Amino acid sequence: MAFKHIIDVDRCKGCGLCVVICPKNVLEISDKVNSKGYFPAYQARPEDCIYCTKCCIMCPDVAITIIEEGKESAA
Amino acid sequence: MAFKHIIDVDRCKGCGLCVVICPKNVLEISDKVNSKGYFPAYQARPEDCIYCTKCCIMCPDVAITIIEEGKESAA
Amino acid sequence: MGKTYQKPESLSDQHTHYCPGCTHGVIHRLIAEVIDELGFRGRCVGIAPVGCAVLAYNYFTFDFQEAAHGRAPAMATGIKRVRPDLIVFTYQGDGDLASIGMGEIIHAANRGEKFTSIFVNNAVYGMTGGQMAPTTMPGQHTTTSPFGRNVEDVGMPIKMAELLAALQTPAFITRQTVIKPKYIIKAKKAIKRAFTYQLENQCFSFVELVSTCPTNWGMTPAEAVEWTENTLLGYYQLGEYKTPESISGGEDAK
Amino acid sequence: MGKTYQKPESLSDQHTHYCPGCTHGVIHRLIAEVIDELGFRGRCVGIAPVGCAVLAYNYFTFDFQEAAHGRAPAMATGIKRVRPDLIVFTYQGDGDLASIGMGEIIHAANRGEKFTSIFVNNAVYGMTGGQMAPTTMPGQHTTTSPFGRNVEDVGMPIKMAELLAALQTPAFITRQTVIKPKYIIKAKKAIKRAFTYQLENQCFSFVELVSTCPTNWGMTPAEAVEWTENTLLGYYQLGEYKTPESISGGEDAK
Amino acid sequence: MGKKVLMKGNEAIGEAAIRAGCLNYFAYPITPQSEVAEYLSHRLPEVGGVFLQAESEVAVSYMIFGAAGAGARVFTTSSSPGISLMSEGLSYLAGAQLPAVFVNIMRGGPGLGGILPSQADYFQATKGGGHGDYHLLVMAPASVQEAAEMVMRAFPLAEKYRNPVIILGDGLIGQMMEPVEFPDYLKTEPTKKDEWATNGMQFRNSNKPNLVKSLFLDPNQLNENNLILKAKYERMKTEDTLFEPYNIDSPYQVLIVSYGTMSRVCKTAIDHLKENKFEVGMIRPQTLFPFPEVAVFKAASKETCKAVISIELSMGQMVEDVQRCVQGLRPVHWYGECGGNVPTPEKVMEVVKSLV
Amino acid sequence: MGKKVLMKGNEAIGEAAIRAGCLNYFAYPITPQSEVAEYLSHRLPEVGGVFLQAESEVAVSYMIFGAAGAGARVFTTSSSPGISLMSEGLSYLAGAQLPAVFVNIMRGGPGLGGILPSQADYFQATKGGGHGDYHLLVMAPASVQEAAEMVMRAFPLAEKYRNPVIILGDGLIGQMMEPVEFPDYLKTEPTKKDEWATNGMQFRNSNKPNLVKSLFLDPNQLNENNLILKAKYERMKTEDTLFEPYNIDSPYQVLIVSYGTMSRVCKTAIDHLKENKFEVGMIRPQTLFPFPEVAVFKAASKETCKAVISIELSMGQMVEDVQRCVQGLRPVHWYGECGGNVPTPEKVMEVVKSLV
Amino acid sequence: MQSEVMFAGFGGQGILMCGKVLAHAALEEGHEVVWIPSYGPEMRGGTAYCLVMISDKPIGSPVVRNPSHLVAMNRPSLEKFASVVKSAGIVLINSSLISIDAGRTDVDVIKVPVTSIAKELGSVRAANIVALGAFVARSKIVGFDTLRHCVHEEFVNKNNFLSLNLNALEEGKKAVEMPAEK
Amino acid sequence: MQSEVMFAGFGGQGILMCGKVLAHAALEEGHEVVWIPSYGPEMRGGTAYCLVMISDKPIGSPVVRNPSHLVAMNRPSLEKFASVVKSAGIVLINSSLISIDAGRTDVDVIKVPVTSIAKELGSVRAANIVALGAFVARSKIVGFDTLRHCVHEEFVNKNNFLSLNLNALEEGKKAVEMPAEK
Ligand SMILES: Cc1ncc(C[n+]2csc(CCOP(=O)(O)OP(=O)(O)O)c2C)c(N)n1
Ligand SMILES: Cc1ncc(C[n+]2csc(CCOP(=O)(O)OP(=O)(O)O)c2C)c(N)n1
Ligand code: SF4
Ligand code: SF4
Ligand code: SF4
Ligand code: SF4
Ligand code: SF4
Ligand code: SF4
Ligand SMILES: [Mg+2]
Ligand SMILES: [Mg+2]
Repeated sequence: MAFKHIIDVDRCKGCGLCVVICPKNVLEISDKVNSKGYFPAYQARPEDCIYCTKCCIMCPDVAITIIEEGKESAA
Repeated sequence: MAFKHIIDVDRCKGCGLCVVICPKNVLEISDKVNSKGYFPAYQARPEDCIYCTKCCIMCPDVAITIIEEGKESAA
Repeated sequence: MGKTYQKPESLSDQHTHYCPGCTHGVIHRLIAEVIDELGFRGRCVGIAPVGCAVLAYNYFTFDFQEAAHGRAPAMATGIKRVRPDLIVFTYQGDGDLASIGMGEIIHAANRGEKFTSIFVNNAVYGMTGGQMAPTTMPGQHTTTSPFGRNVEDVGMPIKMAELLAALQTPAFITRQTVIKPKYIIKAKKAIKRAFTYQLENQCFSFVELVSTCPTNWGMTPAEAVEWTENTLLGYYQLGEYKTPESISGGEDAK
Repeated sequence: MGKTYQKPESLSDQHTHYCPGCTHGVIHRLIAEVIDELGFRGRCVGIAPVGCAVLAYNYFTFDFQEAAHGRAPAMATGIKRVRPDLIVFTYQGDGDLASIGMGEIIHAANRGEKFTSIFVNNAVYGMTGGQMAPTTMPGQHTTTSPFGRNVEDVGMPIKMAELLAALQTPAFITRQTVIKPKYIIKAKKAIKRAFTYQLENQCFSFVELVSTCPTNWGMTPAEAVEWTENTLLGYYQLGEYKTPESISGGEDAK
Repeated sequence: MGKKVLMKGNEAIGEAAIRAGCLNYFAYPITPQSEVAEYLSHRLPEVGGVFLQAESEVAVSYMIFGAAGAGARVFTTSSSPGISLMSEGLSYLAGAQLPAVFVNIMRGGPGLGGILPSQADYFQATKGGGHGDYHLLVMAPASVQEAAEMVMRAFPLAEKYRNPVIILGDGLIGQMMEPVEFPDYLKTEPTKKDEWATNGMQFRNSNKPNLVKSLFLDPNQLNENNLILKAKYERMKTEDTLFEPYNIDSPYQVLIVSYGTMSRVCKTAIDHLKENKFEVGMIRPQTLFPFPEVAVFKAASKETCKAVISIELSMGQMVEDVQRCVQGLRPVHWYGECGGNVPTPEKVMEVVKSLV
Repeated sequence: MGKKVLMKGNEAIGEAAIRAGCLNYFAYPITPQSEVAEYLSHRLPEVGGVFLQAESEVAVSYMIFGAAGAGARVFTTSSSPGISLMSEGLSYLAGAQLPAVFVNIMRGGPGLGGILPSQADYFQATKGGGHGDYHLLVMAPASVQEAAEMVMRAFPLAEKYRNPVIILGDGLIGQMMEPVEFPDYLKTEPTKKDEWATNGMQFRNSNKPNLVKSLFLDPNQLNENNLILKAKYERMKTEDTLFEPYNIDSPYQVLIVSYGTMSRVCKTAIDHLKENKFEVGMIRPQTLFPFPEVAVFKAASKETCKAVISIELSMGQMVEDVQRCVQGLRPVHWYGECGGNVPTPEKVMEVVKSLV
Repeated sequence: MQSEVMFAGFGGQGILMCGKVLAHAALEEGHEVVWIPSYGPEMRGGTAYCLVMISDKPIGSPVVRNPSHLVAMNRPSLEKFASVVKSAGIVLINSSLISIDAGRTDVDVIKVPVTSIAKELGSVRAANIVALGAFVARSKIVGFDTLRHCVHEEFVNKNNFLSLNLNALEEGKKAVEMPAEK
Repeated sequence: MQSEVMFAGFGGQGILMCGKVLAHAALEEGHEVVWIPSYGPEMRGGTAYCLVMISDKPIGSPVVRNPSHLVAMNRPSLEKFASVVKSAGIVLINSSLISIDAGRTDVDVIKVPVTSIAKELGSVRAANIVALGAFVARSKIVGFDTLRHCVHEEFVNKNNFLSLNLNALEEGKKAVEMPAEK
């Protein structure tokens, strides 16, 4: 199965909790400010991602979505 | 030593707690009403009193005083 | 001394307004005796509750404040904080302390305020005519639980001594009763110990006293004593729930 | 399903006003997920506190009431008593629940009101700018304990789960945290269990969640997680403190 | 109409709520109104209603908030200090526009005061004891019958305005027994609250969440909310001001303004004075907010009228509203007692005669 | 006099209390006044005072009661909803005749409302939010300097009358910084309280217990207590009414009555209007109770004056007192905002010009 | 026409209920009626009193300086209220507990040992109804049949007390129908 | 003469303190002064602003529709307040974060990349003081020496920040003393 890992740049507050929690060290904080003045997280090494959802579980701002490729959100 | 057992008739509310608590069955409730409309306790059998002070300890209205004969209250 | 018995100096001459056989009177006397014995009448401040003991100030011979319903612990806090040299006690009923005043007593206890709390638990709202209290027993009939306290609807009676003992701050917490001389003697010891902790500025001290309300229970005073011993004391177990020495809490009844 | 992850339906699209890394957001999401999974969004009523989560109603997609400071349990009682078919939860901070609202939470718990209480313990008053809370740790610096919480002066932090577990009325009482995924998964289970008890009309249920307030702790979110794990969790131990099955109370951590 | 039965005011208040269609009651005991709770503790279970003795008056006010917010008819009763503890809650209810009925069987104050009849909570009730710009609709009965009817009318009024209504009775209204009947036509159906109550989306077939709140962080929104409230209070003034004129067609020399039990004493005094050819008129406000401003002004304007007097069981509270309405047209006096003693008709006669 | 320092109103209030000789503070956090507690949490330990963050505002009011009853100078600060929770306590303090100082840094209401500046607690403060016949002495500062001075004056006033004093500032008074100095001559010694305070018999060399209470079960005694209170309030009116007249010697066409921050906006508007040859006078009440009744009446009576307007950050509260005082002599208008936005001088100019 | 009857005695003597039964009877007969209790602070053992007002017109002031009649069940009550009773009114004295006189010559004083009578009937708790019977028999303020009916209603659900109180009522009546001791 | 300076930006950019230092300097120079913060609900990440009023007479209204000057630290602030600045006032734009223009021709617009300058000095947290230095250098609303003294006072107890902020002040000054980018 193929998954897609999406970070909603404008929801992200750049808290960095996903960065420290990621077991594969995939994520980093960007140096581009978002519309609210935060520096959001992004997948610096997407190839390492194992789609474990830890970052989603951790993110206080529900900024991360992982979906199965091809299956778009039903909601 | 000789003791004196005094029940202040007007403080007594005739609750009867001293009557039931007395180990020597000394006390009874009078059938003469006091100034507040209560029937006070009295020593029906003073000769049986052992001056154990149980009645004083029990009385909620501090109506019972026991003093050593000859020694009047100091207060 | 020995066997003689007289009114303590800290008690006034006034006749109380309490019903015949009401144990409020016994508790007043014990407090007065302890104050006499420890000799701090000249720097004592009592706090009368809203409840049957609302006029308690008439029966003592030292300074008093009259509280709002449930707020005596806050008032005692105010007094002790600005005047730590005064010896302060609150006197509260179960409606006052365990219902409306729950927040105040828990926080005062938890802050470790250095005053003494005398808690008169008679399982009913006496003054207002016998409504249900937080301490009313399961099945007990009151004017607002006419079919008996239904624990499915309003829960179990609150055990204040146990509840306060669950806090972490050091304190002296005990439950006693005053229905018979043997208990009264123990109760007095507990009150004395509570005040002693205060005099030593050690900790908050709390003495729960299981009491009677013959009038609102619809019993004679003697029946009330029996019901207390047979029913209340089964649920409200006597003993020491916490001492400043045993910070852990829990029951170590003496 | 499996590994995919999306915003639950019970959560709205609105961005929250919380600070970066504040765990209020995690808790919101868990609640929303549980409501989705148990499928009672159509009869759910949330109660927002006075505290940082005062605007919580913006972030959910079902009915909400906004409470006065500390009074959410009384409001929940009002709702559940007149509408037992609604599923009601309160969401309260530590200032809200453990300070000003102490009386209300204890009495609601003791009556066994059939609602679910979500208690967010972040050891500080977040919204008003970082004042000391009843749950502030010994020595912790806050804007009103500038020299660190002095337990000699204001007592030990209050452990709400343990305190409520000391009551006699059956209840589900647990403490969890949301600082790392492994805890978050457990916390969600606890929340689900709490709501299940309510759906079954069994008992009052209480989930304490040890949380972070990076802003007022003066830490980065990651530091806040570490401090929570190393310091707060030592004092606020995780586990189940009471289940309706084990009426005795006491700790039987899972 | 049922048969007249002899009832204590407090019991009649409890029964009236049930007859009006309100089966939800939360309260905390306090003299002189504890009989309401005692009565309802057995009556409400009979009719399948909700009775709960709360832990405090503060909690009561928020149980009322929760229940009203969920769309239920709900009420409580208390007495002066208890009402003070509900100040914050009353402000919240008004701010969130929730309908609910409160009854204050007033006792002497301030502080713990006494438990005998008083009208010293006039300011608290009419000017809003709590913070912020709000008013309660305030009704003041002068008999047990009127107390019952006002309770019954209070529910639809509260719902009409989505605002708390308070009934202000002195201790005697609660304690005395009079014959009372509960008019069937005052039984009403609660209004539909689907538009705003948190009564569960699935039950109103909606996907739009409802929100009950008094928080408006945006100043423009808060101002907006306050303008909505103000408009309601203006509407109350035109649509729901109530008062009873007494001997107002006579060429009265003095105009009394008095309410509740005190107004009954004044009526007897007025009757006696009339026998002595001394005419006195009275306006008895039945709503204290909205206050019968126009009626008092008009009555004071009558040519024969030399003086106006506010007679109250307080140290002079309503008199300020009377002064405000009379606009300097006539001297405005005050007479009152406020320890629990209700002045006799003889005393009132004496005071009134001394004015001219 | 010390040097002028730049301070936030809230901090100046805290410092002023210390400078006035009050070292005891109990409070609970609430925006927009939490800085008072934050400031005092480090300042009071420095000077050996008592700082305690209470569990709630209800508890605060009774900590104040206990401390004041024991003879100490004591004060607290809060904001609107917090003050509502103190209503019962304020009534108790007044009933028991205890001196204490309260500060209300008002925010928008009712309910949770907002946190921006408001003057919507005028009724609550002046008419007594709690039950029973009592009043607070109410002071309303218009600057940080005045806030500091009023705090300093409040303690001796509270002691003079044995009555609580409340200082009513809007959120801006608490939040803004202005230069402030704390006049040494406003430092006072607490009055001796041996006659009534529960400060321990042995410390006052007495064998007579003191009793602090508000309970008077005998109606005559309660009436007596209320008469004592009433006499104090009358005395306040004659001895301690304060107000500032502005441009009152000009031939003004309009009289503004306004207080606090709002009055500063009015001053600027008056200055601008004067430049445009439109004269407007103002009475700024510095005490809201006692209200400057005579001053307002006299100012309204001026021949040139065509209209009076009460300008407040509320939906029309003080206007009732203004109406009462003006006694129908001139039309009395009202203008206000109450969501947290303070009107600009331009808006005030527009409103005032529209009156004539 | 309006008359006011004051019942007064110790708390616990059934004063309030006594007045309530009279008020009920007056209502049954179509009168306007108000019953006003003393509701002093819940201080036990104090005095209790109640006032029953009966009238043909709506009743104005519920506050009365001079009641028409007084039923005094104990001495403090008599001392407190005897002097305010209207001329030509009735003052009923419970002579079992009150040894003094009313000190009035312009009123109709009846002394009835109501407590003793009740004791003989089986319980002092019926003393109030003895007094009520005596008072109504003398004053005829309501019909005795109506009163009997109301006593019946009051006690019909308190089975063990019904016949006691019905007897008490009759005994009260008898006591004043015999020449009263003066 | 009265002038009003509005400082505006993100919460966390040190807006309030920036205004406070200016107010302090004005007080030092003997002016009347008022400092007014925005104290919105504690919503993190919102905009913060403060207004400093400086005058020779007692200051009346603390509410001002049209401030004399604006220091805009982020884009939303500029968008919100640019249009209300009085003619001939100064509008200082933090060009590090703001890419748009003031949209005014009747004011003195200065663009200074204060965030970048601060970053170069060692911490973006000093951006506010850079802006303050630039603004005062251009407006001369207070003497620069007084300002320097006040920055010193503000940071003297926060040792690690003192020299950073003193440098920031000077760099701000320099930035406007060079021909400003228009
Ligand atoms: C704010 C407030 N609420 C209610 C009351 C009425 N009230 C007076 S005493 C009391 C209960 C007293 O019961 P408890 O504390 O158990 O004391 P007891 O009389 O049984 O000794 C109540 C509810 C009051 N005075 N003030
Ligand atoms: C009656 C009242 N008192 C005080 C406040 C001010 N206040 C708002 S939130 C808050 C504390 C919030 O702290 P907490 O409950 O711990 O929630 P957090 O913000 O930390 O999530 C306080 C004291 C208020 N709004 N109402
Ligand atoms: S899904 Fe797992 S591996 Fe991938 S970024 Fe998130 S935490 Fe890292
Ligand atoms: S946890 Fe969420 S908000 Fe925080 S940095 Fe990662 S994506 Fe952004
Ligand atoms: S002293 Fe002892 S023996 Fe004597 S009466 Fe009292 S209880 Fe009985
Ligand atoms: S215990 Fe006291 S009050 Fe009771 S009967 Fe005995 S002496 Fe009287
Ligand atoms: S009512 Fe109960 S508690 Fe009160 S005095 Fe009587 S017996 Fe004692
Ligand atoms: S202040 Fe603390 S609790 Fe509030 S949103 Fe920020 S981090 Fe969260
Ligand atoms: Mg009790
Ligand atoms: Mg918190």
